Amino acid sequence: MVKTNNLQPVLDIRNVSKDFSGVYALKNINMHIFPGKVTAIIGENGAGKSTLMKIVSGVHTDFEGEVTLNNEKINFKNPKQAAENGVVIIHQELNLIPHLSVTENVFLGQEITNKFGLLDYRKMYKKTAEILSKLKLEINPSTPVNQLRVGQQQLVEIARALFMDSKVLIMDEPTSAISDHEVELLFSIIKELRTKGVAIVYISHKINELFEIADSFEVLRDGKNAGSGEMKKTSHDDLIQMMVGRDITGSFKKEQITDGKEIIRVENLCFINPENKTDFLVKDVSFNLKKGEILGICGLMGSGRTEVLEAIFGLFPKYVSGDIYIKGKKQKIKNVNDAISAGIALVPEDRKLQGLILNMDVAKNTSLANLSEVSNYGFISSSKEKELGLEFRKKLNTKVPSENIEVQKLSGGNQQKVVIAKWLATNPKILLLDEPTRGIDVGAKTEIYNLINKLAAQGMGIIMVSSELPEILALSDNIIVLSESKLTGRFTNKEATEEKLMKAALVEKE
Amino acid sequence: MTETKQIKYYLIKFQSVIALMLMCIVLSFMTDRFLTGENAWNVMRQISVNVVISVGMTLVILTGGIDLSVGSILAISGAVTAGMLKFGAEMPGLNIFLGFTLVGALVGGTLVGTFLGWFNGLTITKFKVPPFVATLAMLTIARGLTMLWTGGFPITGLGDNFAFIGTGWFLGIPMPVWISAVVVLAAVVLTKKTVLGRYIYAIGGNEKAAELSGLKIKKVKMIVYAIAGALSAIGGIIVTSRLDSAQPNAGFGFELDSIAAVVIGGTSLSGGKGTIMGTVQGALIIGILNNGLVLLNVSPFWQQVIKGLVILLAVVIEKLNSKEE
Amino acid sequence: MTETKQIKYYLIKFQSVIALMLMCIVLSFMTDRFLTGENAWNVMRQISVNVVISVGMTLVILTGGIDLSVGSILAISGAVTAGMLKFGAEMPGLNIFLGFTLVGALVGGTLVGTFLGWFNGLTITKFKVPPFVATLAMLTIARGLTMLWTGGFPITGLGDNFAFIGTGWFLGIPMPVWISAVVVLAAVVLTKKTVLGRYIYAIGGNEKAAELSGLKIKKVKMIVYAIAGALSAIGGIIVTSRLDSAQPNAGFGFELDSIAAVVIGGTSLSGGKGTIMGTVQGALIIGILNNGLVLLNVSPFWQQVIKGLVILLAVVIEKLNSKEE
Amino acid sequence: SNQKTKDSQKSKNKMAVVISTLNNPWFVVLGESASERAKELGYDAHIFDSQNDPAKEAEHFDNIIAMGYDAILFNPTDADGSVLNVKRAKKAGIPTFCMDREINSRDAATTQLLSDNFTGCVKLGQYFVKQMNKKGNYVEILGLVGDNNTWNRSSGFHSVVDEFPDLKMVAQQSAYFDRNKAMDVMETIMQANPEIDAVFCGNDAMAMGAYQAVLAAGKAERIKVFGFDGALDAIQGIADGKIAATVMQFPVEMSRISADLADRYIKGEREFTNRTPYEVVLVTPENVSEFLLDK
Ligand SMILES: Nc1ncnc2c1ncn2[C@@H]1O[C@H](COP(=O)(O)OP(=O)(O)OP(=O)(O)O)[C@@H](O)[C@H]1O
Ligand SMILES: Nc1ncnc2c1ncn2[C@@H]1O[C@H](COP(=O)(O)OP(=O)(O)OP(=O)(O)O)[C@@H](O)[C@H]1O
Ligand SMILES: [Mg+2]
Ligand SMILES: [Mg+2]
Repeated sequence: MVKTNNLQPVLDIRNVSKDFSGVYALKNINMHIFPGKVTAIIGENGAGKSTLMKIVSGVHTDFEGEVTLNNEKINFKNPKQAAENGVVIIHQELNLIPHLSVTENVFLGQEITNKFGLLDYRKMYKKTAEILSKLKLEINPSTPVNQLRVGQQQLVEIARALFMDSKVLIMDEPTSAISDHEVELLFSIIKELRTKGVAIVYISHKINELFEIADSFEVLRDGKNAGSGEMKKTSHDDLIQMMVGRDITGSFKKEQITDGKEIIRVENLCFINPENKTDFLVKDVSFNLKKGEILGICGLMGSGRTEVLEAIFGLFPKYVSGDIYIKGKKQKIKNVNDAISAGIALVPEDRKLQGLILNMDVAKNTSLANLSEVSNYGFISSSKEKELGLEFRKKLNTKVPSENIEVQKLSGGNQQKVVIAKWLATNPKILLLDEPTRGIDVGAKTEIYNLINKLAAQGMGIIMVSSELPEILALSDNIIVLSESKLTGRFTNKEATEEKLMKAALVEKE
Repeated sequence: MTETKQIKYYLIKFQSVIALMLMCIVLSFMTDRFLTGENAWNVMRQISVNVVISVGMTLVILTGGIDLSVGSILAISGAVTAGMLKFGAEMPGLNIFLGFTLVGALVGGTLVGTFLGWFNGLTITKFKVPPFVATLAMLTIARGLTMLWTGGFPITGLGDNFAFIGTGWFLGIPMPVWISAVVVLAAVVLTKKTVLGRYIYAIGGNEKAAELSGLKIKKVKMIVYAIAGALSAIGGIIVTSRLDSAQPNAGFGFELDSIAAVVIGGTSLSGGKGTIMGTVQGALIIGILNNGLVLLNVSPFWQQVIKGLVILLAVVIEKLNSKEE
Repeated sequence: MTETKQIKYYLIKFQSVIALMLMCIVLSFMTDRFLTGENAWNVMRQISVNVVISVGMTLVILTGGIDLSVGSILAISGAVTAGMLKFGAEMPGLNIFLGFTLVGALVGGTLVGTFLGWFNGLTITKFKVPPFVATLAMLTIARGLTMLWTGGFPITGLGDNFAFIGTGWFLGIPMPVWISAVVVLAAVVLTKKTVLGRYIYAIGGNEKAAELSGLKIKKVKMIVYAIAGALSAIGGIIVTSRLDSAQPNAGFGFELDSIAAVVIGGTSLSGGKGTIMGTVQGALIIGILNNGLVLLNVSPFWQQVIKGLVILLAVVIEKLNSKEE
Repeated sequence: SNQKTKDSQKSKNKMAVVISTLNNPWFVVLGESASERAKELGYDAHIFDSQNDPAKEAEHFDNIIAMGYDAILFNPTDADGSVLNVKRAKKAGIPTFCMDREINSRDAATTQLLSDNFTGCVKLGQYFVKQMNKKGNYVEILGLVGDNNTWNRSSGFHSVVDEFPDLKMVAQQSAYFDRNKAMDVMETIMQANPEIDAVFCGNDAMAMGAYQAVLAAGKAERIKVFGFDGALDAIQGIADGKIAATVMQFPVEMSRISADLADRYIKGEREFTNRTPYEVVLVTPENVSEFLLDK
């Protein structure tokens, strides 16, 4: 434990344990959270970070041990009570009401009413607009949130939390879906809150950003305390050592592919905005991909990266134009099945909505896109299916508490691995990855990088969208940059630097 | 650009009005009896009970639930109102006889409906019985209670004052139409302007998220089912008053008519999405269809076939019009 | 520790069996007529039609849909089978008369049901009509067609061979029980062991993710609705054969009975979760309840009240037993 | 040509035939013969199906009044619940002629041609007592509880049968006028009571269903089945020795006479007796041949 000056901890966690039907997710956790400090909590996927925070914020109400807030023992009955006492949480999984507007979501549970007891829309819109502009989020406060992209939704969640008067603000992977540009904004807000004396708990798998924002850290491993200290006095490698219990050789330097045959070529890809026919979500994007090549796509949030992948995968044939050549032959992709039979796979960006059948187990999710592999004459061989599931669990090092557990009960990072496994199981020739390492811990990230690398080496063509520039730089042979739906930069791995990529990404913003 | 968007927004907003207008135009070409003032009031009066019930159903469905018990609650509430009005309440043990005024009987009937609706809410929230099962059970229970209360015989001869509710006119508009209009107006305000209305949408949209935002899910649901019960009771009072008779079998099968109005009106059965005015339009589509087929002298057997086909068509037109989600 | 887990797992797995057993025990204490072999066959025979229909309903609900048209499709299929058997098909224009064998008539009736089910699937997938509306329209349409086909009169006197299907015994077991057992078995295999079954669960669990995984959503749904139609037709054949008569109003209200069996059996109306055996248990609970109340000669008025309360109770017991999601 | 049809429509008088339900063949006959007779007399005729729902019936009356029909041939859903409808029609100058079922009002309908359910069941009850030799166990299967015909029939029957203490009713259940439900209910009742000698059903559809159950249980020899209505298959059943007796009502005759009366009203006659009972006839194996010839 670290004693930080003479400050009293605002939140004290003592000997907290929690089990889910007999399996312990947390065991005897101790932790002190101080006002005016940013405390980082780190740990592998499934280490218990989110579970601990759900206990503190009144989501899980039955647990062993004690939590005190300003020296008073607390056991919140629900999140509302926690919030009223100043403990506010931004959850890892998005928790918005899809058909309600941004304003309505921001004010949910804390509506402003006028003297007749009716909702005061004007006031709420105004306040929402203010906070959105503080977050530099250029959206209309009356837009329904289901029309926003994941990153924007995450910012709305942050906005909502900022509205509450918090003593302890918990952020569970707030930056997993937003890009560097927005991360900076968020950090300036966090710093402001810190000077006001708010205690901030910050969970993230992006170790680098912790050095920028956090004052101290707590490490969890397999549901137990595994170290703590001050950020200033530690190093990247030390942290990882504490998290994983072993060294990670971060050597995923890509061997360059030069003589591969072209596997896919995209010419003048356009994607009309379904909401507004005169507007484009993707405009005249062209590129090609060779066997064994990894193509990185980067850009700011909303620049059209996701749409490029979705267009290729045949998701919106009505709004997409342009030519796609597979191995030199022009191919019409009118729906997902056309794409799959052309050997294309897409790991989508929203694992809950687009990736997983949440109430099925890992094996069933893994085999879903490739059931013919494990079935004969339409009958599924459950032994073969289990084998397949196990194979990919090993390959991706997916951690599951028990064999038949529904994927909705896995930790976020492990859920992501299941989505990747499903698509790898189809043996695609062309793999489209949309933010593949969102919410994945450092150790597993390296595993996934190595895997991607290996797949490329075996001849798969890979297109990867990512908001993490280091990841793009480390893995890609070639990089394209999108800004405002257009292609604004092309770089080879050698030419590219973070600065050049950022500049291209901001081309039309300035 | 914002202007074309505006136009488009309104087009989509009024998509179901278009299906409705189409129907009206076709009908007025086919028979000159359709577009008369008298017939218009006819249609409005005929749908008024369905509208009142369907408003409650809309709220329930918006929370992601369903209420199959509306028809039975309608029957018991009507029967209780009629019984109180006619016989009062005897308590032989206490040697007390309570006579009721018109208002007393109306309040009594409405309270019965509200209570049964609240009981639905209780089993659904406290005992976690799925809404379909809970209200199906209530469908049976309330029907049985109606039979027990009436002994299986209608209660008739309820007086002119009471008859006014279902058959009278006020300012040139039939009373049932007034009542349904007031109910609709109140529900529009509730859904659009109040905190409760907001919570109803939120719970239906994403119950988990609503809970994490600290909404009192159970309380909201109880209120909504109680409202649905109260509105069924009002429907029961109108029906009883129109017929000057509380029928033990009243409201049989009303649940499907009511859910149909809600769903045709564009409210999603999975909750969180829909409007009261949509439901009114749905009820109008069904009502005009019933009226039109009779005006055109279509044989009863063919009526059913045509009715089904037109409902399909109406919804397809709506969908084509809105095109994409 | 793993052992207690095992036990807990099985307790949860057989939670609804417990409610069922409780009912049986109570009933056998109340009347010695309940636990007899003859009465057991009775109950099984009486629920067989509901079981057959509810198997189809389960598949539909698993995909996240609903089928309100089962009762009407049952009626038209039964009527067509009876009509073909009795009158053959006349085509006066072509001067052709087609007589049908028993098998021909059975196939004919089943095809009609399958076709109408497939049509449901078509409107739902191709024209994006919500399942509730599409099948509600079919409920009306198929009932109208039945009335038109029969002229509103029963078709009676269908011969001993045909009567065997509904009233005969084979190896000491009534034929309807055989038929429902075969249907249940096939459906269990379908849901647990086949690719199609897996797709059904996946679509109900998360349609978007299923679509992105390359499943042919529309095709699967069409097949499921067609199966539901075919099973309704088989139900119609059993009913017609048992009564030796195709009734134009056969199957009226069956949709609620069937959905009730599915939901009481633990299948979620939002899709993706549930089992065929659960549905069988749900149908058994309803069947035993009906049987027990008549055995005890409970008055028809009280029957409804008690039936509702017991259904509530059964579901509450199930829920208490499983405790945590 | 459009204009022409409109003209001819205008010149032709119209009769509305409002039937309580078309879900039962007996009422289909009633409705269709009424409309047929009206057409023979040169009227346009249209059938309205109230689907056993007084509220729906009220809608039909509104529409009929709005459309300006000249007369209503009316088979009410409920003796009390339908009164206001008829009064409304009368106020609008449209005469109503009740068929088969009555309404509880002396002056609302122009005339009522009634088949007397109560008396019919009294006759049936007397025959029942005779057939049973005043003793034995019997079952009653009621129609739709909450329907007044159900109770008219039941109380007519009991007014006779309850006088004989050795005739014991061992079960009384409802089968909603439905053949399938009657079969299920009868099967179960036979489980509870092995010693049954007779079953009285509230209509012939239920009688046929009950017979089907009795037959399957191998008790057709012992248990006598009684029905009500005079439906085709029940009459045939009596001839074949399956059904013991039923009560014939005469839907065709009643509806044709009602149409004739309405025709006379339209032509100017105003003198009608308020209620005319139309005789119902007990059908037994002795006289069944008369009714078979008919069809
Ligand atoms: N509702 C639940 N039922 C059963 N097990 C659960 C449940 N919620 C979490 N778990 C388990 O508890 C463990 C800790 O999960 P938690 O979500 O806290 O991990 P985490 O550290 O936040 O991981 P990540 O970085 O992937 O988000 C995991 O093994 C997970 O499977
Ligand atoms: N279905 C849709 N309806 C309306 N607007 C949309 C839709 N899909 C995308 N957009 C808008 O199009 C723009 C581009 O979104 P896109 O998903 O391509 O961004 P991205 O670069 O992938 O960002 P992210 O990091 O959020 O995934 C965004 O402004 C988004 O709001
Ligand atoms: Mg987590
Ligand atoms: Mg994206």
